Amino acid sequence: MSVTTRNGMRDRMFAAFALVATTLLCFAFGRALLTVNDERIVVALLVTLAAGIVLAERRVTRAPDSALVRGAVSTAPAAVLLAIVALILVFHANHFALLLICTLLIYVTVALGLHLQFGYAGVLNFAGAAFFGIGCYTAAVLTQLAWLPHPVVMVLGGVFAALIGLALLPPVLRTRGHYASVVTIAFGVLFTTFLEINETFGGAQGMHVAGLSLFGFDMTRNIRLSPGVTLSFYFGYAVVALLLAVGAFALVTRIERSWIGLTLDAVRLDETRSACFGIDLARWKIFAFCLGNFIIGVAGALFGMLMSFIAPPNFSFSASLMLVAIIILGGIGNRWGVLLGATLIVLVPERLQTIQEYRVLLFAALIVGLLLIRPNGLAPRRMRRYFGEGSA
Amino acid sequence: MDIAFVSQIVVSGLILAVIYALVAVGFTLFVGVFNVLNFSHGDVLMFGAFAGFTAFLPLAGLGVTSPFLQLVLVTIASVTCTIALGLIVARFFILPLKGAPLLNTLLITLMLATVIREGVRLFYPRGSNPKSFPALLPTDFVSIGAINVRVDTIMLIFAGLAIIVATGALIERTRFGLAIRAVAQDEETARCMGVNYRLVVLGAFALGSGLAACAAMINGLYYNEVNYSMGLMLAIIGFCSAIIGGLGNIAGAILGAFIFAGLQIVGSLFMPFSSAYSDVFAFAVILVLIALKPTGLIGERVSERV
Amino acid sequence: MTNEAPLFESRGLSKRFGGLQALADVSFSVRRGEILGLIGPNGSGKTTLFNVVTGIYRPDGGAALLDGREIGGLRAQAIYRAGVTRTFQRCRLSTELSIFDELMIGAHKDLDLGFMANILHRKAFRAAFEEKREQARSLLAIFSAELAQRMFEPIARFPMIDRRRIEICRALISRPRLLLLDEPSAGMTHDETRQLMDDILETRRGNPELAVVIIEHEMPVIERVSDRCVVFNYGRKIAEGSYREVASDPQVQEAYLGTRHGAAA
Amino acid sequence: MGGHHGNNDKNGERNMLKISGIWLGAVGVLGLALAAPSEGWAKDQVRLAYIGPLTGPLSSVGIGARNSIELAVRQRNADPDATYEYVLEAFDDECKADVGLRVATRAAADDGIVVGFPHYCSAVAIGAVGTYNRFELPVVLWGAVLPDITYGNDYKEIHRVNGTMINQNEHAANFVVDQGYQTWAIIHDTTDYGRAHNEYFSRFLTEAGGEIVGTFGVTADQQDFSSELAQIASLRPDVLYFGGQAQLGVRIRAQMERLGVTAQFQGTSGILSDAYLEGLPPALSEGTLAFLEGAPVDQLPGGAAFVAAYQEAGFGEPFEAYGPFAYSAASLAIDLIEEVGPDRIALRDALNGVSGYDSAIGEITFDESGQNTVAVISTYVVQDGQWTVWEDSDYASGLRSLRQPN
Repeated sequence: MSVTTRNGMRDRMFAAFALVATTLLCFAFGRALLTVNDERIVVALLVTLAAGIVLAERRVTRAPDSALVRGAVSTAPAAVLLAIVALILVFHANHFALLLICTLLIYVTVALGLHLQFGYAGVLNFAGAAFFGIGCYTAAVLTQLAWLPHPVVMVLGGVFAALIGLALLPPVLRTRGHYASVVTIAFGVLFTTFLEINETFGGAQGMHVAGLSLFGFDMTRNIRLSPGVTLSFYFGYAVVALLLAVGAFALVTRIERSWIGLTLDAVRLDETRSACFGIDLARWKIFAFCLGNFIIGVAGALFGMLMSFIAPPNFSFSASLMLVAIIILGGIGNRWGVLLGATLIVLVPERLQTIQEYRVLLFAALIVGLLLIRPNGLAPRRMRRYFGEGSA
Repeated sequence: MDIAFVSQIVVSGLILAVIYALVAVGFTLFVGVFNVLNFSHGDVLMFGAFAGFTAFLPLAGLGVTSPFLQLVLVTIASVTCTIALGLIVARFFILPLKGAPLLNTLLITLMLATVIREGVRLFYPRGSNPKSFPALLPTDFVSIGAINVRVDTIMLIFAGLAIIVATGALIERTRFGLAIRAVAQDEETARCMGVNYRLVVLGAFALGSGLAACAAMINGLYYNEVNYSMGLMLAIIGFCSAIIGGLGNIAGAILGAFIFAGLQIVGSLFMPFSSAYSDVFAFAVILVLIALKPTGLIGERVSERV
Repeated sequence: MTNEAPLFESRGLSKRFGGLQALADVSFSVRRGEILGLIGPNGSGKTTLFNVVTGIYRPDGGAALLDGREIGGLRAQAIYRAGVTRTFQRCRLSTELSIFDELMIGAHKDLDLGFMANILHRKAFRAAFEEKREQARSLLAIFSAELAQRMFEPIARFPMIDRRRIEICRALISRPRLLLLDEPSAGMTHDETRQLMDDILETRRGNPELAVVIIEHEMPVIERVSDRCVVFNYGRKIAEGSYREVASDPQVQEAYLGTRHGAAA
Repeated sequence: MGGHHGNNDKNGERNMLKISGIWLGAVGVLGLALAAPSEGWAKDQVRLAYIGPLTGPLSSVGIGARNSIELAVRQRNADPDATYEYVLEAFDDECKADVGLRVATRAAADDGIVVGFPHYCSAVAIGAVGTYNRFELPVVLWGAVLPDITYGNDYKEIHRVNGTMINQNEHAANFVVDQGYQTWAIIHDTTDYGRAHNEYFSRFLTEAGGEIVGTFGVTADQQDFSSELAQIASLRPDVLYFGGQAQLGVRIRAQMERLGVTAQFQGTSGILSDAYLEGLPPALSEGTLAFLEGAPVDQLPGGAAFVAAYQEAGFGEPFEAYGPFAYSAASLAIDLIEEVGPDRIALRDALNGVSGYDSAIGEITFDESGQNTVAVISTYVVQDGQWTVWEDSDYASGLRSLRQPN
């Protein structure tokens, strides 16, 4: 008994230490990445990040049972969340930093949707940007209806993305393996071409989207809390984007830690085997595809309101490829990798202006190299656990 | 609708069909020998078009002024460079992925396509501007009744068809073609029979890339313009053609290409608002076709049903 | 074995692939609690029969009856739910999953896949999970105590014999009525095979009604475990009876034992 | 696995020390990185933003404009009497609406930037004006010609020194009708830019007595124009009017001949760039017409000085059609900053009051929408692979002639 108590206390101590340390580290890293102007420091930060990940991963795989590792892993979600909240608070008046945080969080949400499709069910979706666009355009059209509350608009963005995705399901379900990807690619091309020529949705020119207003807060103007304290109007967006990302992350985590997650894995890994054990392949592919598109669509609606203006090139095939790049870089099937991938794809080009023009080339080359050297991404997926660390 | 208009549309549709077919045959070859969806194919083609364009620039300065000689030299340059790039892609990026998950091979070719495209855009002098591809064929018009067509258009269509027929003969009649078919049918058995597998794969990539170069030349000579972004759409269309025709099947690829071009023609003739809808129409029909016939019009039949 | 109606009956099942008649008018039956050996040279249609019975292929003719109910032509999922499970000639395990996960795929028909039960009611899910964990642990323990202990490790870490065991446990955990074993001894030594067979027999103690059809090339294995044998050649049934009866059948010897039995004996 | 820690306790403790060391070290390094002053320019620096195409098919115009603004900045920094030191930051909008909005937000959200000189492409500008208003960043446009950019809103931040396509198309319609043509076919891209060109040109052409036989909208990345051009061939117009940018113009011009369209080709200010000339062999580009607001630059005293200074500055690229406008916009804004200080609101109000300012493109007076009224429109024609002012060309002198009306 006493041994258990001592271990329990020590575990709690380690966990508390890990929580504080990880929070500080993430906060300091995020703050540096958002504010440092010297590109050499940005590069140094990124190198540190890469080294840190490799070290941490080695540590976790070598001693998965050590109290510290378990403490660090079990408190990581809370630490990352705390760090992001702290960043939002610190940058409450800094438009540009908040804009970057919002964009990052929205892309994290989108990537979580894709992660459900690619990483779990193995349904390839190379039209992610198109479903994102459906969310945006839904917001653009529906925010014109003044009586419709904006949270409903966001949900509807997801619903429309899922519904339009349904139309794609017959060819997706009937084609095998990577040929199914062609279906989504063709759809993505069809979608952008359609947007460009049709007049109803602004054509090639694009559309204005009204700003978000939630519970009486109009998020198009700065909010003056008191003399001297002004919140950037992006502050509200950052809060909503954070809630959305956290919600999507929690959902994906619960799915992974359940029979549903297991079933999706089974579908991806071996269809014949799965069918022989009663798994309805179509049902679970539909589930993952629609739920993923729903998440992407909701994120899209928020993105539209954030940007206030949307145009078809936002949703082209190359934009879809960048989304896929997020989940590939992070490590397919690893929901933490999504955060890493999004940071690389969204933040780095903004902070390294030098590479701005070369960013697409660099990321494409990076992924080619990664696939050759480290086919499972920067942070490969870990074994499923049905409950938090320490239980099973 | 007047006859001159319809005939112009049909002729330009034929050009498109020939270009798509040359691309689609490449896709189908790659799927046959390596089961890889090589999306870099379209941008390898674009590279070939730029190689041809670049080769043309110094010719006049070197005193080569005969359009025929220029055409021969430009074609040789384009085909050589395209085959070289295709072989590099195959040898260093696709062969090493033998046995890797399908997603990885698919992604690597998609990203390679991006690397090639962005590379040309950034590193070719003023690479993002459209380039004026020379008109090296006679530009006179011939009239057949009310129909007025330029001679080079007809020459290009026939050249393209001849290349397709020759490729078919190569696959059906030669030892190399036999080896490709053997590998496509059953890789293990082909190896046992003494076929050099790597060589056949590389050969198929060389052949496919060579056909892409031909498509690039026809494209350049027809539109008299090349640009860095021309490859992606050709890749998507070429691959859709190969899929609806039935993957791994040369005749299917050609059939698919003609169907796709046909859909575009029908779209531009009959879509009420704008001919731009023809692409939307074509892709929508393709999606329906894939849903109805997932293994293609002339496809192998999959017997496992789960 | 007192029940006269057979558990499973194949009535003239046929399957062709293009010009190849993989199964031709195959009829036989399996009684409750019986172990039936299915033998025949390579390519004689044994695995094809499994694939047809489990719904991977649709039969071209004939009927497959489970407890008098037609299951031929049903989808694989429905056949599993009716109580037929199988193992595969080449292990079909996802080596990146844990043993427990792989077993839960086998137990799929007992899992509650509702969105509420999995995502929202985590307490209830935990109870279900713990029940399943114990079930998996006790089943694995019959085969190997080590497997039961290391249930949450990836399959990639285990050798071939353990993978066979996992595959068999995956097929057993849903308490099927008919189990189809496709060459369980492939890639294993004689001792390992013997041990595995003992374990399979052991599991039947808790489930005496379970009928097993086993494809096997190791004749001593067949001789030891099977109650009856069916012999295939060129997609046809050429003999049926006890091991001794079929072994002495001249047709069988000509087709099969002449080449194979000598090597195995 | 559940619940047991195994035999790693000792290792765990040792590791903990090690790892916590690494952790604290990392936090320390990051802390130092943060302690370093991140925004370290001196007080008298004022940052200005150029926002326009630096890459992509329309980049030649954008680079010319960027250089021209840079020239204005250099001239002022060389002036010892200047109160501030000016720094130009260049943002690339690639002439794409999505990229443009992103960099516009980036520039506008950066409080250190006092004024922006944005956009060559109307399609980008019309999407971004709302952002400038939201962030209260005063901007002076130098290129985009869509009227709605200034007239379609009541944003106080938006000003434009170049004229709109309204004046351009009125002049163009009268000019071509005077050449004796009677029938037109129109191809325009489906952005606001192309659509508005179509609208204004059609209106003024009909008023001037021309007849439009067909109008076709095409997407900005369309490759094949067989369908449109074959229809136009059977309509046999005298002139093909194209409302769109250079890259699309190149494709249409190249495919016209093949499909039997022999009409005179007439573009807008959108094709008035080197990209159009580079994409076509001289035989095809010869005789193409285009129109630009403002007098030819070297015909104004300020303009001639600008041309001389630009050449002396040794930029690698030509200043192109809109360089003088960009230069004037920058000079104007810098003069006002010297007067009212580097404050967005003050500068905005000062810009709104500009009247009779003398610049390289003539006098600048903003109306209540922030629009400079430019009366003069110039006609350009391609002669031997060069854009040439109509009055100086062989066409005006009668040595060469445009395509004859059918």
